[in-house]
Amino acid sequence: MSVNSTFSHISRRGVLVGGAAAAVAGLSGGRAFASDKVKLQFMYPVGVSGDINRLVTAMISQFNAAHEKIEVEAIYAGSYDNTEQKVITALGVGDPPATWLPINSALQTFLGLDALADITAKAKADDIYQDFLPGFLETCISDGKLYGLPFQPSTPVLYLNKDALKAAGITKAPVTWTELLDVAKALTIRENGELKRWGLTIGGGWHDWIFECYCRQNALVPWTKDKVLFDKPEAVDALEFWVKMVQAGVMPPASTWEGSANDFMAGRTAMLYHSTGSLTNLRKSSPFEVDVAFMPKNKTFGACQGGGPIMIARKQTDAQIEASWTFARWMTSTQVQSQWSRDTGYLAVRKSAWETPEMKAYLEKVPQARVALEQAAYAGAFLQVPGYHKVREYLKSALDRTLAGSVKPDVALKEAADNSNREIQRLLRRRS
Amino acid sequence: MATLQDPLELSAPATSRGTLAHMRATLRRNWLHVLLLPLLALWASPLVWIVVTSLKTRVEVFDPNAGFLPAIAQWSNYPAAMAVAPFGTYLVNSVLVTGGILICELVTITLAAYAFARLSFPGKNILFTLFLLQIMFPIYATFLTNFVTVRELGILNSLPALIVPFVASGYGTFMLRQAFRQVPTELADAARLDGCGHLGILWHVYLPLVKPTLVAFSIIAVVTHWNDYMWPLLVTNSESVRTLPIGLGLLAKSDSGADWTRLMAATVVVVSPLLLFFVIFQRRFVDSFMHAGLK
Amino acid sequence: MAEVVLQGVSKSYQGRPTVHGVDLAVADREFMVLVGPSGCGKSTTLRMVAGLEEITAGRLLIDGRDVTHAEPQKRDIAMVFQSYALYPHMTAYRNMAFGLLKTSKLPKAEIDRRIGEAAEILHITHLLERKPNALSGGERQRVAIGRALVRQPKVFLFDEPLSNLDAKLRTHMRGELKRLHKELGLTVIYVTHDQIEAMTLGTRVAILSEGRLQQVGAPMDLYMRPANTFVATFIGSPEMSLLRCALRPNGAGSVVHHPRFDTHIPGALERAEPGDILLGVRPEEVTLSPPETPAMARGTVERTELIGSEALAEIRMGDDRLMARTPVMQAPDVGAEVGLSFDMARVRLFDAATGRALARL
Amino acid sequence: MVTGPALRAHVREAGLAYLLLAPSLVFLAAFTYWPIIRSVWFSFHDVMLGSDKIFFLGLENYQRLWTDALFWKSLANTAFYTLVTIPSAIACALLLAVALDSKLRGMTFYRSAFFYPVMIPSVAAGMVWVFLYAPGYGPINHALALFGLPKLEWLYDSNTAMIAIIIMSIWKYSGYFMLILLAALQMIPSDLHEAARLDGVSAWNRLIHITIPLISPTLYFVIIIGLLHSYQIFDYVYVMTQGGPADATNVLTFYIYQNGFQYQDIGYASTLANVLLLFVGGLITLVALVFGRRVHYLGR
Repeated sequence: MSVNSTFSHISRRGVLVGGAAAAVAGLSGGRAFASDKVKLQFMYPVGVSGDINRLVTAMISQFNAAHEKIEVEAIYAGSYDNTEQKVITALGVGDPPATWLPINSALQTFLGLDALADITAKAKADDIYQDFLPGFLETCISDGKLYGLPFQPSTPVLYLNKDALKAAGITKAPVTWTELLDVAKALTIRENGELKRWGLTIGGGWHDWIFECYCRQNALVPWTKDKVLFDKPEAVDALEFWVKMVQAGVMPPASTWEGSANDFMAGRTAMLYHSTGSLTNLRKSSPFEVDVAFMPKNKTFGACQGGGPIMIARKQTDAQIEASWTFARWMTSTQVQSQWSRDTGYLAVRKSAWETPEMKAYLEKVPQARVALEQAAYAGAFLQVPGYHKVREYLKSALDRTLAGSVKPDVALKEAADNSNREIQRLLRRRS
Repeated sequence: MATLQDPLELSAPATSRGTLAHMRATLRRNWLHVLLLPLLALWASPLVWIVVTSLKTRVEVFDPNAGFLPAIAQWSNYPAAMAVAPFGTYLVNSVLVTGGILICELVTITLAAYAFARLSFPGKNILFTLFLLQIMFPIYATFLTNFVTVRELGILNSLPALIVPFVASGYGTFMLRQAFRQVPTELADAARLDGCGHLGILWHVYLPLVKPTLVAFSIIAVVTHWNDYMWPLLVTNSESVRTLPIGLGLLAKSDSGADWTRLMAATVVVVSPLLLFFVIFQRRFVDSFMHAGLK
Repeated sequence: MAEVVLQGVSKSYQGRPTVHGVDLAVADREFMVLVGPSGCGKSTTLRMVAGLEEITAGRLLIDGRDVTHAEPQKRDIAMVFQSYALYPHMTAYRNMAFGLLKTSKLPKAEIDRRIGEAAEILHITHLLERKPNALSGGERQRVAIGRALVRQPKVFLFDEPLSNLDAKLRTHMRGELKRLHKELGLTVIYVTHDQIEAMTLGTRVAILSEGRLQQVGAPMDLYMRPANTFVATFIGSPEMSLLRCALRPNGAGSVVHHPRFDTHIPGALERAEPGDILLGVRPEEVTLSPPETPAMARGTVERTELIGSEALAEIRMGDDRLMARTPVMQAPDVGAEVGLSFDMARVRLFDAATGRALARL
Repeated sequence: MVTGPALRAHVREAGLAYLLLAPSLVFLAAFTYWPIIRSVWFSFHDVMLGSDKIFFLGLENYQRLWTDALFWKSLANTAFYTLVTIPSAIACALLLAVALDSKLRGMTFYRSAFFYPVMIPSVAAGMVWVFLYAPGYGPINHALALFGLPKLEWLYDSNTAMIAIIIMSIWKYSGYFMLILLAALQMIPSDLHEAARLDGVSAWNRLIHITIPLISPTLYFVIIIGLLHSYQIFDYVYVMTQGGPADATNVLTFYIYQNGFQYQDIGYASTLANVLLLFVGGLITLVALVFGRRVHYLGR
């Protein structure tokens, strides 16, 4: 079956016709009475700003108004973690929502629960494979099959306090790790041995995510779908570089996700690794000019994605899956994505969304936003292994302890890898 | 922070006319203030910070060059915070849920505590331990099973789902039993002679006398359930049955660093019904503590 | 008419007996005092009458009606507690009205009238709107009594009501209670550990010890004719001296032999065979005389104590000690040798083994 | 021994007792005992959140505890938190209560000021303290510097993170304990204090030898509820540190949450919950044994 491509243009009539067509096509056996609305639930997290709740609600009403056979109920479900827990709990009692928005790392988790509808065929029949940015689309693919449509991807980027750089006489953001260390040294301020400003802070809490970027910059994807490779030399080398920065006194050995953003805004650190999703907040809240740069490369540029796709539940009627697809497709359409990206700071998933006039105008005004897009060309999925939560904890613990100086990088990473792989094996065994 | 120290003036005796002896006397009278005021400043500073931050611009929050107080009070943070979710509905729901839980709890714990405090029956100790189990078992370990139960009861995504798991309270029963045991038995005897049965004694004698404990328990129960986040998030889907902390979560659970000004504005909004209630009734609360009169 | 009859009333806690078969009949308008040392079971007995404690065995009749297992409020009694047990959260008025509201369907006006009347009798009219913590001990006491009065019960029970008052107030309240009893014609059962209170208040006094009723009788009766050594020593202050003697029948009377003296008791005794006895002598039954004058016996003054117009002297006689009461002017010096004479018509004899009084026939 | 009407009275009393307990028991059974029973059952199985497949494991989950370093760490953290927080918070509350148990001007104001933290939602309180503890610009470090004390990294340092959370807990809960203790203090007859004062007993000795023994039932009570409130630490850990850095603030409640809801490992989470139940139950029994028998009941 085909879905009308006029969907991507939010002309009211086009959407109405398309929506009706989709709904009729989806409802087999002449049950297409006007009152027979397909009801869908959509569970989503709020990651970057409370306003997202309002934005999503508005988008949903727009969608519902345009699709008289479908009624989507938007359910705010907390953070990414909360959303995942809410969905999984509902799955456990056989009553999952039709669609939801988890973090992309959860792909294997949901596949393990046999929860996801395979939408490869639908996507192939559409322009998904052509228009979506491949780095983003890849985060929803496992074994060549597509299990979701990227909706709000993000990557870590390097935020710079432009005033601080200027004051230190630095004109250009660091491009390599070596430069990063040098710049960080130049930006660090100590008075009488007391630290006034760090050169660089890596946002804690998600530093494992940033660590994977470092691995990728060393040309290593530190996982496959059934094991992690934290103990590879490339990974050890990356961590040794972190240790070097800590020992050089330019980077704090630990921080928290909230705290590090505060630190940056308060001028406590001159550079910060944080999510692109934080751009709007940092830009609007900092009393200085904020610049955004690629994460410096080592062997190569590299990044990996946070943020999430819209996934569709497998255990529902064809009509519901069809309606869910219509919804996911609409949410990732060019116009919607263009608007969403500008409203939230997330990256638009479609090439065409970046080409819209509104987006172009926005990039004129906020050139920093483009950096993340360009970097996304080097980005892959983040830690898509079964049991990724626990694996993340093992890795974070290893990183923390190494930076605190209580253990050597190679030992810590070996231990984290062993523990993680044991956990993954446990889950895989369970699955088979 | 320095501005917080101003109340010290209250106890500052320093007038040039004052003799040394006079000053010493004043100091002796007010030494407690001298001791307490710094402590007070310490205790109050987070609240002051919450309120002040709720009135700042986003840039001011972390700008080391900005003053402690906002240059211009940004009252617009409040409507902006309220705009992220239907806080009006949330407020009504919070009142209904918290009030519902409190009323149910007060009924169940009063009855149970009386039985434990004043009646003798087989299995008393075992049953009392069973009541305490509720408090000792981590609440997150009950969520999954209770989610299933609530779903089977058909009340998922409704206000009762937020109430039922908290109707019985081992904590409250324990607290109240302790209080009941402190009531002189002669009062109960007198009430029996005055024609009261057990329920009459409970209602006319015990409850009025343990008011301080009831108040103390109510405060903690209200605060706990008013601020509950995880369980409501798990069992509700619709805006129409959600509560204030979920609105707060919208502002707090940001992956991009908290939305400080609006989060603090929302915090003020969420907390102020409680604080207001406490400030207005605090004299009565404290009175009820003081005139317990169990002598 | 209000008559309370206890028939073999017993109490045990978890199989341990604390009150043993008390038989006691309290007549209408009688002021019956239960007295005894602490732990003797007097309060328990009173609480059984009140219905606050289960009666383990025996029967309780009030006005001929068996109320052994009746609920307290169905017994038509009122009680005044040691701590007064006023409801702290109610005004004096409410405290007094509470029971009436709960048990009777009296109209408000009648309740008002009764409380007004009681308040007037007790002089607490101006205190009715106060709460207990704004009242002094004596005032609380009056309210507590008022609470009992307004009920107009058949029987009033008092559980050590005066023990929380200071000495002066206690004496005053004693007088008040006596007045009330007389004026209002109440039937009262009153528990106290204070024998003076018992003697001054009671029309009859019941003495308990270790859960057993020792003796019941009018105060003077108990004083003059104690049934056993317990009663003999419990009643009277300073207490009766007991001298260990041997009894020998002698003609129409008996001879009481003490290492320091022999004396003859005229008339027949309940027991004629010889054996050990205790001779009970109250201080006022001893007459002291200068050593040179003839006397029954001689002793040494150990200690003297002035009590107002009289003096007490403790006198050693061999291994025994005894108390004597004398006018202040004739109080002997400490260390002095004195002659002693007993009022043999009044002294009592007790069986040394059982402690029971030997009746003079 | 107990016969006839007396027996009937006993039966009636017991019946009434069960009737009074019934409402609580119904709800406890549904929402506490049933989860606990399931939790015991789960702990012998491999149960995954979201999956209906369940495998029997026997004691494997319990054996895992032995080799799970993080479990031991979180247990130690929990014990450390509990054993430091409760005595400090209660000591703090007691001193506040004693100070506020007077007729000084502005007492009601003080009481409110010390009590209000109880009412702040844990989430918001946690966020605020993250700011207060910020190493660079946080007011706490400013204050330390003012007194010439070294600045600390607080939440960023695995050595101080737990201390930071403990300090915040004391701030949050002392006021509550204070109010309860204040109520107890008000019930001490003032003549006792006056008598001791006339005897020349110092304020400190009055506190130790008169006040504390007399309010010991309440103190005992506060210790127990303090133990129960120590569960609140979950909220702070969740908001402030997520168990880090280097697991320094990972406590059992948080670890249970992680295992159950993040790792979907319901079987293991149940095992941990059962262990925590035993831990807290043991602690309460200990307190009851040590203090419960020694408390003085006023006038009894």
